[in-house]
Amino acid sequence: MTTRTPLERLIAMPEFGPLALLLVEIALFTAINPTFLSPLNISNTLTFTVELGIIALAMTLLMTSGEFDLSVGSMFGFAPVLMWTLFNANILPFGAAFLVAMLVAAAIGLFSGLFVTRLKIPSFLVTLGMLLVVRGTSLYITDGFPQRTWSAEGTWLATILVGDFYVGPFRIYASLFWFIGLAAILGYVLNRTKAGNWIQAAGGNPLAARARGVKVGRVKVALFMLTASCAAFAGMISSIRTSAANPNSGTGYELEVIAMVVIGGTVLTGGRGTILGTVIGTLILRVMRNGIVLIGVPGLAYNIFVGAIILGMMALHSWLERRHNAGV
Amino acid sequence: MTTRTPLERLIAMPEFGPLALLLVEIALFTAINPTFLSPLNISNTLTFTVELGIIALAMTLLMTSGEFDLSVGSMFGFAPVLMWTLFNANILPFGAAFLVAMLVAAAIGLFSGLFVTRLKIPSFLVTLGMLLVVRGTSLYITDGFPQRTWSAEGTWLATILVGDFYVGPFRIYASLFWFIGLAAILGYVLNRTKAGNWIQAAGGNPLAARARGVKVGRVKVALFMLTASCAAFAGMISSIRTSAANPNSGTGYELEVIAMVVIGGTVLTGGRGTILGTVIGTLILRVMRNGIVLIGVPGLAYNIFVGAIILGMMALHSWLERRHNAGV
Amino acid sequence: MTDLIRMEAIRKQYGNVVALDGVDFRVGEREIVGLLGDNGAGKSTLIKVLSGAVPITSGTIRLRGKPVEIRSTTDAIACGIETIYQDSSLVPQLSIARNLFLGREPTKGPFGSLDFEAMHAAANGLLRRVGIEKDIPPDTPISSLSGGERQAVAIARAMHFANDLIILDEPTNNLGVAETQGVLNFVRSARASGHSCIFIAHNIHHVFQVVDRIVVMRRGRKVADDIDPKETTVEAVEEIITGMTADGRPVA
Amino acid sequence: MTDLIRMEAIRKQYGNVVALDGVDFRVGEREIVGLLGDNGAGKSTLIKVLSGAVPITSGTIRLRGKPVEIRSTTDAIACGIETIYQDSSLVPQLSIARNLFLGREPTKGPFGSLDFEAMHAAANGLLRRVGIEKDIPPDTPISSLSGGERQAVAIARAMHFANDLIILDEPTNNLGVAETQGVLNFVRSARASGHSCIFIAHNIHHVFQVVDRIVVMRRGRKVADDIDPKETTVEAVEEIITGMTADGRPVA
Amino acid sequence: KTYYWISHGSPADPVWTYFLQGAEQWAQDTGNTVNTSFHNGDVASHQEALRAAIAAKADGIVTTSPDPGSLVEVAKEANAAEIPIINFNTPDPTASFDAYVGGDNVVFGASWAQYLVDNGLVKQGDFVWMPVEVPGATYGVQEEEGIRSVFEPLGITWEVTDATLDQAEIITRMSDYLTANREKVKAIIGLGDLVTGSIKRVFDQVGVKPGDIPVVGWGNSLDTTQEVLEGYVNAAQWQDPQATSYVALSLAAMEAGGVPAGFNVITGALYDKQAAQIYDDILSGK
Ligand SMILES: Nc1ncnc2c1ncn2[C@@H]1O[C@H](COP(=O)(O)OP(=O)(O)OP(=O)(O)O)[C@@H](O)[C@H]1O
Ligand SMILES: Nc1ncnc2c1ncn2[C@@H]1O[C@H](COP(=O)(O)OP(=O)(O)OP(=O)(O)O)[C@@H](O)[C@H]1O
Ligand SMILES: [Mg+2]
Ligand SMILES: [Mg+2]
Repeated sequence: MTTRTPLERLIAMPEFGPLALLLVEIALFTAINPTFLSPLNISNTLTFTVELGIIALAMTLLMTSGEFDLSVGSMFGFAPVLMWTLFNANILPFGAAFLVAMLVAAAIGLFSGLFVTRLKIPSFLVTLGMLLVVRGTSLYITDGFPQRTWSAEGTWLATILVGDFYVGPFRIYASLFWFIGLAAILGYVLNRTKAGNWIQAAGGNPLAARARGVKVGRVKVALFMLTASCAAFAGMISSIRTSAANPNSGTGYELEVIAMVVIGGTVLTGGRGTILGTVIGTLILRVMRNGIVLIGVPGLAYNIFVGAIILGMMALHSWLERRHNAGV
Repeated sequence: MTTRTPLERLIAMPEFGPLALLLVEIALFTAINPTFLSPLNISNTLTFTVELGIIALAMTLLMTSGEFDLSVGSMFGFAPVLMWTLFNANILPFGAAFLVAMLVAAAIGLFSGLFVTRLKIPSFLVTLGMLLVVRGTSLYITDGFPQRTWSAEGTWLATILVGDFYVGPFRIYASLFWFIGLAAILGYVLNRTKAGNWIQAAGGNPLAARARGVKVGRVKVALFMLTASCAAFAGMISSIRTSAANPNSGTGYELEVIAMVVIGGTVLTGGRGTILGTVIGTLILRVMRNGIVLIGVPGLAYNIFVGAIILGMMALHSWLERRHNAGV
Repeated sequence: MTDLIRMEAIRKQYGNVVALDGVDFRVGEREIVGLLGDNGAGKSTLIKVLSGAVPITSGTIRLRGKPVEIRSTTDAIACGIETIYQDSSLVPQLSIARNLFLGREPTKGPFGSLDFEAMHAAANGLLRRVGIEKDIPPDTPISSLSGGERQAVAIARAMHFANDLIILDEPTNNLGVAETQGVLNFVRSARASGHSCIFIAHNIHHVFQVVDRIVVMRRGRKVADDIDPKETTVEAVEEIITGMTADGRPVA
Repeated sequence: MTDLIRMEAIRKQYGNVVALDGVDFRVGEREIVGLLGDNGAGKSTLIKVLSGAVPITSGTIRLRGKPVEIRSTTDAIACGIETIYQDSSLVPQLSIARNLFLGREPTKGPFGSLDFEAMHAAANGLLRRVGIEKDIPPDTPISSLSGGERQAVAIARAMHFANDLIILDEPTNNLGVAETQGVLNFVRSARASGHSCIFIAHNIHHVFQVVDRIVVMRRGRKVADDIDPKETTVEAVEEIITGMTADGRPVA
Repeated sequence: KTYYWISHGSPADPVWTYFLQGAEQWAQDTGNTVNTSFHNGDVASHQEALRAAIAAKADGIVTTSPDPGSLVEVAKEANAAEIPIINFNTPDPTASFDAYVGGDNVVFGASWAQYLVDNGLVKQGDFVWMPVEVPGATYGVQEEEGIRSVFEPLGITWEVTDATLDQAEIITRMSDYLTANREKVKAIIGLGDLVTGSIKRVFDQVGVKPGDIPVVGWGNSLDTTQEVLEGYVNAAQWQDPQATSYVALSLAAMEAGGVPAGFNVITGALYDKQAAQIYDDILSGK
């Protein structure tokens, strides 16, 4: 075994492919429209990116353990609706309403998790059912009306969650720190703790893990709860920031979030996951959407470009992988 | 090994669980609202059911081989748009336009298949990208406008595809026969032919299959083409029947179709598939949607009920399975 | 002295297939029992019952005389039973060190961080103890090991976490000469340090080298027990296994 | 007479790991070659190269003197090479009969229907030929077979589709007494009917019973060739494998 | 010059293609660049697009409002950057837009309900069915508000149901609902173009003759103009979609040229059988 230079080690990392893709993408968009790298645009892109990113981080752990959750999008819409309903109806103060929404989300995650692990129903069906129930509930409790959101600004909770300030020309929201913090914690958990080892084992070979006394079911249930909570959290910060609580928000996020995780290198069938990869995957997808608007693609062709870029990047990725495997 | 009575053999079949669910469901709905079993309602329900069912049948084979296709919904919307555009612009006669749309769909399936098998990119990403490209393309070529569809009625092709007639009080569309025929053929292929053996092996243990000279890649590519073609075919029949060609049709069908296949008993990760199960799964989901409206659930609570019934039925299913395993 | 484990009238059906048909089986304290039998005899099923991997249809299990219910691997571990299965019990994506300590990871620091130094040091020592001479870095994923190297990792794990009862289902499969000696030495030392062991193997020579008592199964039944390897020959046992009585007639 | 297969200077790297380091290897017509070596020696890698499962880094392969490129299993099958891998080469969800005929299914009728009758009849015969005595219905899925029964199915398949060169990677693992004899008999009969064979096993006794020539590998290199089992002892070969020269010093 | 046209609508909703057409025609007529984007009611991505436009120093922005109150901040940012920002299609008086162009959904809703009442098509105690494409979307919610103001005092009840944006699914669900509630439903208000445009197909499938159940609702599609002409639909709402986009962009351009826009432009008309031909001609490009 020869020792490697740092560059070689970088190239050998599984996250190298996605990282290269991200850089290529940024370079391309900047070449076409230099506004792309303006502080305003960077701040703007980051804002929503980190909200989706928070869900993607939790989903990374869940997918590593061999399951996934299709209900995150509807949870993203449901939690803020619940919070604002409780608050607007004067049932609870703001902080308590926030807490209750988080608890309800965790309870729903618990329910999905138990369904999957105890009844042995594929997570596809359980979370698809849950998607419909949760989305339906937000519609039903609001009667379809968006909730009013005027009175959050300035409360200490709102400041902690989405307060914004300027760092030089960059407008930074507090949510960025939540994202970075969560990425650091979950990355640490996945790679360097006992829990992380159990998560990977649960996804890699559940029978073997169980035979070693790993509580595979409990690990998965906990991750379902984490994912649901993170989706609710992301939904609420997004709602406070955009001052909107619409029962429809978050529609379709499930596929986008899973795509972020998979592009980052986490395996769809479990056993291998990377938080760093997910951070990069999240950036790849959101930067792409921002860039497409910025370079002025016609509105109706938007989806064609998003799709074609995903396909193109995956082809590039596969080519990088192959070169890399052949090269060593 | 003791011999079994026919009843025991029926109960031991993997399709018994879904079948029992379907019967329970029908009994419940009929008890609440007897209109449920009226000829008008049965005819209505079957009409759209078989259109989705045609996609689910092809998807069953694809999923048995270990892959899936998220782009079927957008293909369902794209094919009729293409057909009517070619026809309305007087570029091609009706039959030829139909044929061209089928060929284009097959070509797109070929492309997805090659991407998945040659570049080794997960089918989730490839077909998600394809979903966006295909949907975007239908929007782009039509500029978002629905295509006009008035002039199909009465042509021989339209009659073959969606002609309707009455059998007693039942209004039957030709598409029902296409569905039955396809189910018979694909069931035969999957269970009783060499190709079926290859499909199951490709999903069960691709390495072992390849080592035996099974062209795993080619099998999968062929199934991607079949699935795309069936989605296009279903889209075109649906479009002729409803005289509408909206670039938006088919949105979200991918999850519903996969759910039909999974409820029927086909394994999400490949290796085991059942056409009979898919037929039952298709009926379960569509009958449920019809029944919910019929028993008079509040309009906005629709999704709650769909989701809750999916979850409830899965719980019942898991209970049946367990009893069944314990009982023998 | 009560036995460590006593299984009575164990019956296990898979659908219509009777895999175990009223088997009595016991393991004493500090005893190495060899479990032999042809393919499909029910050996793996019997030990899977004991390790909580499959539920029994009927029968009772006693641990040191007290009836116990073993419904899951967690129960088995609580009873002090440690198993190496015939089919893979490793997670291919994880490294050697992570597999070795799976479920019993050493941690350090306030945040429950894995103690990689301790894990890697222990891994190196263990691999050498099983007989692996090559230097394999402990962070190598299992998926890039050879068949025998994988088996060696599984054995090393059982060695390290030696429990009251260690079950080895065909542990010497895939193993080379040195590694096989490593396993046999380990079984001997296990007894010396107070453990019991069930040893399954088709290579009767290996069995004869280490066990105190041989039990033979055939088609889901126990056909011989209390065979002392010191008082019989490999050939005699082979005859029992293949179902030919000493005088050359088929048994069944 | 030219050799059936001649591999020259084969080199295979996995990342930084050199699994094969310039190996020359040949198999004559109607020859049974025993390939021995400790765990991780490179035996499986060598035969995977031959069966198209892994690409080589460098080296040449000749088939009856003509250079061939084996890039995929399809190429290998076209060259007449049939392999039973050490790790599972069966599809667990499929029945025994379907696995036996996978890739070469007999069909009948105008619609290419599988000929289940023929498949089941052949399956029954084959299982008996490998030494399985129990009646296992040929439509039993592989996933409900015992470890040894699975191995027996894999062997039975190789027997049935015997090709120019049959590669067996540790075929006797997991097998009971009768089944092992079935495999050894099969190898002998393969030579009689004109096939060649590469036989890998850690049980040197099995190897000695059937092969014409023994090749020994160690750490990715060939360390001995042309050993005639009739002119040496098991112990002598074991010494070569474990890397101790006859006079007791380590080699490397 | 570069203008941004940002819609919370869905490109799949046919009425939005007419809006888009207006924007494209304006771009052609004036030679300016118009960057268009659709956001499917997703507030976060809508805001992101607006901020991207501000970042790109657009010469002017025209935007719909995805939710009341959701664009207050962004509008201020545009004001601060001195970029003209015109609101169209869905008004939001709480945000500091420079002007509004479009209809008033509350008024539309009220006028449908009033039409049914005035023409004696519904009376006290009746039940009205209101299928909507996207429940919870602002337009439907505001229309329901208007309808409520007329029906509630009269004791007329109603139900909103989810029809989705998918043609085949719309027809299936509406047929199911009508089969189950044929007796109960005294009138239908289609809260969306796809829904109203599917009435003929649904009636044909369930066996309801044109006119048996009175229908009013949105009418910005050829399907609906035809239905009005054939008597399936009694009256339908026209929104002037192309004109709305065109005028909104013109206002933005006017402001960019230094003339402030200090007024709103209200569009829309309810048409019946007599007037339907005009709109049919517009829609078929005659
Ligand atoms: N999951 C299962 N479903 C149905 N039958 C099974 C299952 N597992 C094992 N069997 C059957 O039970 C019998 C005993 O299997 P078992 O694995 O215990 O044998 P074994 O003695 O370990 O054999 P080997 O030496 O080949 O490993 C076999 O006939 C096998 O076919
Ligand atoms: N996919 C892989 N990636 C990296 N290294 C590998 C891979 N496969 C095998 N190796 C390494 O190559 C070497 C040779 O492995 P090989 O499987 O050929 O050994 P073997 O002689 O068959 O051993 P055994 O008798 O244990 O089966 C081993 O050191 C192994 O760790
Ligand atoms: Mg066994
Ligand atoms: Mg090997």
